[in-house]
Amino acid sequence: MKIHEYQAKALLSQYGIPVPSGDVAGTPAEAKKIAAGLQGKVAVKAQVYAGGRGKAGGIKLAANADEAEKSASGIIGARLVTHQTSARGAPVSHVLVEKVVEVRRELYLSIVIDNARKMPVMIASEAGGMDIEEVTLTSPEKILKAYIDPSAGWQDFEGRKLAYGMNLSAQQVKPAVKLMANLYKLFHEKDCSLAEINPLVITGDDSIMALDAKLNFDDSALFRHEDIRRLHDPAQDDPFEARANEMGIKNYIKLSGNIGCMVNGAGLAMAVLDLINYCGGNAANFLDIGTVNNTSAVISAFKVFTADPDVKAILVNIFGGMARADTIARGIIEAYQQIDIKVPVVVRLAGTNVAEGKRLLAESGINYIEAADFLDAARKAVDASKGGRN
Amino acid sequence: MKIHEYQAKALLSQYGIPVPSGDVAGTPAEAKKIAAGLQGKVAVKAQVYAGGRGKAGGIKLAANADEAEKSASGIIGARLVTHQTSARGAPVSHVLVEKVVEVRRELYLSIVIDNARKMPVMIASEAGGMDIEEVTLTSPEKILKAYIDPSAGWQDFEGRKLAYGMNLSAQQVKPAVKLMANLYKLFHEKDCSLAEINPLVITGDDSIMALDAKLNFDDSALFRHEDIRRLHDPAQDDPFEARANEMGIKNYIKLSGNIGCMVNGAGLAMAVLDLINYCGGNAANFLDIGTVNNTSAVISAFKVFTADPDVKAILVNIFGGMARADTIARGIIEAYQQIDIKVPVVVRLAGTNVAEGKRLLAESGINYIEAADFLDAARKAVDASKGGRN
Amino acid sequence: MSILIDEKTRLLVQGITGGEGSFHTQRCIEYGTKVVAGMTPGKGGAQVFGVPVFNTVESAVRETGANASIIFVPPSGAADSIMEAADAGIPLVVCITEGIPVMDMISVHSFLKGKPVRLIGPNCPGLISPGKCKVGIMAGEIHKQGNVGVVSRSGTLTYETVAQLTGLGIGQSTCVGIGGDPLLGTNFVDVLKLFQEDEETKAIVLIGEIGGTMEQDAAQFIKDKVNKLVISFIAGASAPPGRRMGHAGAIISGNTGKAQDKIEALSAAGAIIAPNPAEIGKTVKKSLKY
Amino acid sequence: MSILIDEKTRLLVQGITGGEGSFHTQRCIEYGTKVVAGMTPGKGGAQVFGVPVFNTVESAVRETGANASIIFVPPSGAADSIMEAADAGIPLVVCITEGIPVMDMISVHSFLKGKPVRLIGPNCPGLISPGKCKVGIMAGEIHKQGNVGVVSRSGTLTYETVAQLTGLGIGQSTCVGIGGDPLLGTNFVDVLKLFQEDEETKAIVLIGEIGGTMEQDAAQFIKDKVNKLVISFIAGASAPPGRRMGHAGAIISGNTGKAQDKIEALSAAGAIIAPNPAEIGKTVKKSLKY
Repeated sequence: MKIHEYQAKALLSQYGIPVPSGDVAGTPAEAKKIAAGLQGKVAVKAQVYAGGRGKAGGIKLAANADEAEKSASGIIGARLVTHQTSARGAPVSHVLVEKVVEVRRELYLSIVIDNARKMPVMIASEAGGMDIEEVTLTSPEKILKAYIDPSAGWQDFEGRKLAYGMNLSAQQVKPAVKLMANLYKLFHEKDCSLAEINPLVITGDDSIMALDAKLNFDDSALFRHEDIRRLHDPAQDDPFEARANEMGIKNYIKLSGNIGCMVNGAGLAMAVLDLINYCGGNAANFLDIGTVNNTSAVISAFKVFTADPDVKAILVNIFGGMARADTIARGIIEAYQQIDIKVPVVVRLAGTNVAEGKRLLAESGINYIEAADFLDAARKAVDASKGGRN
Repeated sequence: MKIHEYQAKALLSQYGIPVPSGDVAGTPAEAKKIAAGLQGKVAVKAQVYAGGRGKAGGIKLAANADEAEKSASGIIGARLVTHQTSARGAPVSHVLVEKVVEVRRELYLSIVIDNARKMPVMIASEAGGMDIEEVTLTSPEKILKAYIDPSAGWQDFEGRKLAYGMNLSAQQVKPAVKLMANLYKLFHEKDCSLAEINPLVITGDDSIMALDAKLNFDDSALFRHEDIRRLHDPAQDDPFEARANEMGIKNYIKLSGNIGCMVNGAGLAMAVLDLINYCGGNAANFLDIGTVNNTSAVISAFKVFTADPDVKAILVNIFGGMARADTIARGIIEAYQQIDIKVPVVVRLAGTNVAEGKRLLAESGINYIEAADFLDAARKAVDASKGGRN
Repeated sequence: MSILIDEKTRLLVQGITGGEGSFHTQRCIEYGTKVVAGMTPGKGGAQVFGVPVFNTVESAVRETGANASIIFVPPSGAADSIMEAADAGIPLVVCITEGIPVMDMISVHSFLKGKPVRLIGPNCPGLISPGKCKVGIMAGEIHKQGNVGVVSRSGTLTYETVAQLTGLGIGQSTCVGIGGDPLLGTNFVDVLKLFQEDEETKAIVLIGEIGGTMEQDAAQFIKDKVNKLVISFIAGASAPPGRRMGHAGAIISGNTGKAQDKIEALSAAGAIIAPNPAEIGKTVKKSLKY
Repeated sequence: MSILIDEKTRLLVQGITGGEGSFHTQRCIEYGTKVVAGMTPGKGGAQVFGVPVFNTVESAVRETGANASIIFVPPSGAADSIMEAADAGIPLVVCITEGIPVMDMISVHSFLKGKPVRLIGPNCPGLISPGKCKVGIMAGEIHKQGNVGVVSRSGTLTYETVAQLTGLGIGQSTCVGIGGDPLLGTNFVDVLKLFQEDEETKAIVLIGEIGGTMEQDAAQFIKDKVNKLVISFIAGASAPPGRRMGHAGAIISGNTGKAQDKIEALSAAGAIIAPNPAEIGKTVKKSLKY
């Protein structure tokens, strides 16, 4: 789960990590008031989840409160298109108004999980302020890593290694090491999946500060962080995905094709996209229905499909394991009863309780297309999406 | 470092572990007031560091506030002699007045460090309320252990193992597991060396509660626990040891003999006791002067010796390593200048900077007895303690 | 032979009294697996389909000699359950649970280090040695005893693959679903090693997917150590980059996670690549004829 | 030969700019030890007795090829320093620091597990291979090169023992002070094993003390694996039970920590017991004549 920059900075601050003075504003008037309180030059920053705001005009500098108000009124309420958003862009409802600090050096600091080593790794670089993946490719020697061994937790020597490695001065090292310890504490206690400060800056008065910050959280751990879960801003989600999410479909991703796909299991769902592609068609979505124990998830998926004007055909491909084919069949039948389904529906069931599932569908009288196997299902769905039937 | 029961219970409470209602009283009047507030039967418990209070008359039951006052007046201000104290007993300045709870079962729970495995171990037993070392000998099958692997920290499965192992009922298991997790949190966060709840009781209303509690702390970690350090009650210390402590001599233990010993290193200090014993004498103390970098510790040690009427001779045995023989020599000379030393002093110096140390002593003109080697030092000290000189 | 599980496997089901736990306990028993014990704290003394339930893994192992465990415990308690099984000395622990917090799994891996235990999963379908033993949630009837080993990151895509194989008359020695999470107990290389050592296994099917570099590691191992036929399919070639596709492991990070890179690495290592997911079985059949 | 350290040892001093650190750096250099680097955060670039100082152990190792480390860092930072040395790949770490919190040492041992590093100490005097190398705080001049190995829990009692040996003309192969703390990196058995394997070492002096069961473990090992002469003394026979005598390790807990039990175990294992601490050297001399 992602959160906004202003929320991330509030969390950093709570963990003792210095951030620029500032506050979030929902209206130009609020932005003006905050800017007035800060005095001097401020930055007005659009609050969207997507990166690349600077180049897209989402960050404006303002010399005084009036300019800040003007900048805010140009940003709040608009949609911001960056290289990370869709062409529609992301809606901006808030701006962060921050005092501009004098920047002497721009560094990079982040924590992620190293899957191979099975431990968190802190990444630091002198080349802050730029795209870190770029730095990884062009100047790999500038990327420093410190692994955090869970058997002993964070140790200051790791911080010193990174701090001296970034060529910090003697008096900058201690606050930097302290900041790193605090960032790891936040990462660990809040179950982050990414904690990134880019740039981490050395200011004109030689102090260290997080100028921009990004925190992502482990979705699987949100059950123990109600405070974090509440920070989510659904306006930043894709509207289709948000709707699916609201309806309890967690693993739904909108794609550009026209075949609505309902599959169980992420690997099989990806394979279905591959097979549709192989058969000359295009999927309208990725949807892993997961382990369904009742029919409501199936009905929800059909509601998502029918609400999507792009969807010209629906492909249901279920190989029962934890999910049971008979439950899926019941869900399809109920969906037909509850929703006006205008597009052809290809159904392929296999695995756990498949005989019962097929029997239910056959006896239900609904107008579905039965597929014999995996390839048959994809072919029939691609045909149907091209108007081969209906 | 040890603390009183009432302080231990306050810490347990702070960590969410239930303890009986009650409060500490410094006067009989206070005890009466607390008892009145608690209503019903109360226990009046002498607050001393030593164990064995019950049998020694340090715990009285009182049916009402007036009885509590009477019991308290019999305890406060007296000295309590138990099998763990010296014959003089321990002074009692406070009593803990607690509501008596109905006890259904008495269990045992503690955490210590297992030195061989290098991790904390939680020990639980159904046989609570008695001397656990006794249980270890007579019913070892009733001693359950759960090791707390530092690589993952406390895990509830360990708690369940102990809880079911103690034959707790289904509804008692969850609160017991929670209590164990909390006790480990306290142990870990406060750098305990021992956390013991004996007995841990199941009350009449089926809840779980710490009826008595003992917390010891790692002296080496007190530098990061000012709150704990402040809890120490110097009145509970041996007066000689307390005086030595105040003067900066940390490793001083009063013994029953008459030769004051100043040695560097615990092993050598023990060996000196052994050698004095071997030569037919008895040491008045164990004293590891440790690594001395200035003369003040040496002077303090001499002050401790001269204040002890038992000391009939002094033996200084230093093998310089971290401690340097010349510093010790300077300390002895200064001690002679500052203090009226009436007993013979045997000095044996060796190791780092020994030549300089011997020269200083020889040229100082002080009246000391030089020993050629270790055995010679012990023999001369034993002789001197028997009036062989002076 | 087969790998990891067979007729000598004595299974403990952790979370046996839950819905999924009891459902799959029955399925495993029906398949022929010796389910000797169940464990759910507070349900000790009960029975589920004739299987005695214990309060702790330790007591279950002591009383029944269980030597493998399958975990159906909800995400918040699953890490604790894995550690409990390892602490009790169970050498094979299969964790079905999906959605365990990453930090919990980091603790688990730190705890397991140096202990004589193999973890399969989490977020996996388990494993099956057809005709001998099933420790997982796959439909047993789609399998057929034989000598093709199957290893996969995906659950349902494995079923699909196995169904294709069985449909073509090709039996399996053991099918192992290693799971879709980023932090796995057992990876491709671990299983390839076992298949290579297993005399019964004549060919290996490896089903990978986008994200991570586990398939590249597998390719290196195949090149260096495997002299058996390997047939492979990598799911997600048509997935748009940068999006999370269900499996936490399936994020393309940098260049290394792309399907094409994985396919090229495996192909260069001598593996035969199936053209599409519907023809994995067919590719195996053709390859076995050589 | 000798064990653990010799002419090839390249020593790093952690905490070199402190009082004790710089004092003993000079003493080690004077003795002939190759002190190649020092480390104190913030003092990188300085020199101490001609030894270059670095900000991190990693950079010190990279620049100087240090292969052993001695730690003079105050207790609050000592655990971090041990881990830093291990992380930088130093195979031998000697921690002199006394008074490290037990919880910190638990973290250290957990961190070191499985890493290719030997920790000596903490709260120890270090070790010396007379005539070759000194990595410790003992007075070098009391030692004499030879073939008696010395291992001890006590610092100054070791000096006493060594002085007795040297006074009687008996030289030492290596003298190892394993330290007085309850949680030690290296124990008696570890060192006995090395002495047993070392051809130069003909006899072993083992100085134990009350508390714990390390001497009993040593006795068992001597019985099973050591065919060299072992002479032993256990300090604390006259100590009153239940009192802490300086060393955190020296608490008699239960029956197992008593001097008499240790003496009996060692004696039963074939070790020769010195009658008193002033005659350890004499006992060795007499024993060597057999």
